[in-house]
Amino acid sequence: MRVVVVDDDPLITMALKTILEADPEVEVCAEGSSGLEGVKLYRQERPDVLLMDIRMKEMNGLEASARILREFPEARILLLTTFLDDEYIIRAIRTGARGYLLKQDYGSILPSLRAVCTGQTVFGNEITAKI
Amino acid sequence: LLLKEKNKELLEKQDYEIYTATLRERNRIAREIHDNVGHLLSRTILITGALKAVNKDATVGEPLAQLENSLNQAMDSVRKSVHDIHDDSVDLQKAVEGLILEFQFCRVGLEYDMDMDVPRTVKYCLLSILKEALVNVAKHSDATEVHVLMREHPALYQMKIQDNGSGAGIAEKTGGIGLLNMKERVKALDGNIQISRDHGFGIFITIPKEG
Amino acid sequence: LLLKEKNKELLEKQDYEIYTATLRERNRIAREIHDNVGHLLSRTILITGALKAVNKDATVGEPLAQLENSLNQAMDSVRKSVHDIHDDSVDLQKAVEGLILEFQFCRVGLEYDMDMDVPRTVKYCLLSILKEALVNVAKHSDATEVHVLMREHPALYQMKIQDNGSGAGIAEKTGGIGLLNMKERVKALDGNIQISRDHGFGIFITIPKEG
Ligand SMILES: Nc1ncnc2c1ncn2[C@@H]1O[C@H](COP(=O)(O)OP(=O)(O)OP(=O)(O)O)[C@@H](O)[C@H]1O
Ligand SMILES: Nc1ncnc2c1ncn2[C@@H]1O[C@H](COP(=O)(O)OP(=O)(O)OP(=O)(O)O)[C@@H](O)[C@H]1O
Ligand SMILES: [K+]
Ligand SMILES: [Mg+2]
Ligand SMILES: [Mg+2]
Ligand SMILES: [Mg+2]
Repeated sequence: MRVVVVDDDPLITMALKTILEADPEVEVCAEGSSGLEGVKLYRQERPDVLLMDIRMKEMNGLEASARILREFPEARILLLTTFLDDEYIIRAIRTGARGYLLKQDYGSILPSLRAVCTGQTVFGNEITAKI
Repeated sequence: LLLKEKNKELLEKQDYEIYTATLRERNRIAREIHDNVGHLLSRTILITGALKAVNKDATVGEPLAQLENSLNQAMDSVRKSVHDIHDDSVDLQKAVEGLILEFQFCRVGLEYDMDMDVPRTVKYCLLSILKEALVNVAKHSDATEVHVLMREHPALYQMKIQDNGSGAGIAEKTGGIGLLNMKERVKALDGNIQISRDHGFGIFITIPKEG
Repeated sequence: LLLKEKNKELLEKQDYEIYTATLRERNRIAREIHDNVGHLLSRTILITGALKAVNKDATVGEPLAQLENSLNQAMDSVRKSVHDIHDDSVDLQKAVEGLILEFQFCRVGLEYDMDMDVPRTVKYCLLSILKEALVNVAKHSDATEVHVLMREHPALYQMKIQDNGSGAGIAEKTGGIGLLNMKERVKALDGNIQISRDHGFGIFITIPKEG
């Protein structure tokens, strides 16, 4: 499974890469640190899943998702958030992203990536019904 | 008499200002903690996860688990302490009950049936209208009872404020801005407001939920 | 006229209440964060230290250092966000500058020379007197300039508010409670207040430091 990770905190992308790549099936093929880079890397890599932070300075994850989904409606995007009560989450769902995850529950990221690849959605670490 | 009104205005403003001052401060801290501490904590949790993922040394397994556990607790604690990150953290039901409790003029019955997630703008609208309506009852009516209904429907919010006064038939005096304000506020939310003067004074409001 | 006093009282009370509401909320959150998150963070910092001490694997040296660093940042951020745990956290200088900035009637020069640790009661006293004095300047004087001096001496606090108006010679009208209030407040702190009407209107206050 090819994954692109985007977060404006490089320590977070680094940690995520280490965690994800502990699974032999996963390859983090690119890392970015802004929404703008997220868009660029999606076009370039066409990953199975894009894992992207919501709150970033240079174009946030929502705007980036919207752009990517306009160009690639089939794109699988999972958004990352610090708190589940983040005010942006409701908008995240509306953009057409396949779901969102709490960063602190990194243990559920891999299962969520797999679920998203089979067409399921993930809301707050709960894998839910098929689209 | 102008002074007396000024006095009243001040009192009302005071409630509101105290209320918003509290919220402002809470929000300031909440935003800061949320943005900074929350971010740093989630980062440390992920670094710990990465350490666990690459770790081959069995002896550090336990301290890593403790670390992770404490970090998750800290995260929960941050969330709980700033328990309402958002401005719309007014508990509408509590606020309504407070207004009614303070009201001395006559008995007020309340039927409250709303979910927790009423949007902030709707909360403010309903609260300020209820406040003005109760002031009006005390000022203009001889009612002995008011009935307040607040109900959430699948597509809209409904509020009804009905008193049993007899003076409601009297022609509306000019000059007041209370009812005008209500109309403005409801209009701003694409809602509907009806005034009835059949049996006492009645105010009926519906506000559609956002698509 | 009783109503007028009530009105003014209300206004003052309002400032105070808004102010205390803000502090109350800040303190509530501060205490909670301090007690809970702070405790948990210091625990994680200790665990990280222990991990570093026993670590023999060179590859995890860097993530451990990042971890420690982030935890220290989080700790600082908590401390900064709830920046003043105590009630007497009004920054007197900022508050005075704020008052002066808001004052539109004429130019105000400020000479401020106080330490940070002015007791809370003194702060409130000086602030409320300065506020009333400026209101008076705008209401009763034709001054074009006011000079405000606030200075800390080894044994006392001093405040001087002097305007350059010409009307100060006019006999004091009765009915006002502004100057009376000032006197009461200063007396409550065993201080001294002098009013001068020689060149414009002048208020001189000293408040002894507590033994
Ligand atoms: N509960 C009521 N019972 C009887 N009459 C009422 C009631 N509420 C409002 N009215 C009538 O409607 C008029 C308009 O009310 P409105 O709130 O707009 O103005 P006001 O209360 O007179 O002044 P203001 O609200 O600006 O202080 C009132 O003057 C009164 O005649
Ligand atoms: N800066 C000033 N210049 C000239 N006269 C002043 C000045 N400050 C106060 N006074 C005089 O002192 C009187 C008493 O002031 P005081 O603040 O006690 O009452 P007030 O301002 O008239 O009313 P209140 O403060 O209760 O609203 C004023 O009425 C005014 O005549
Ligand atoms: K966030
Ligand atoms: Mg971010
Ligand atoms: Mg009215
Ligand atoms: Mg005065």
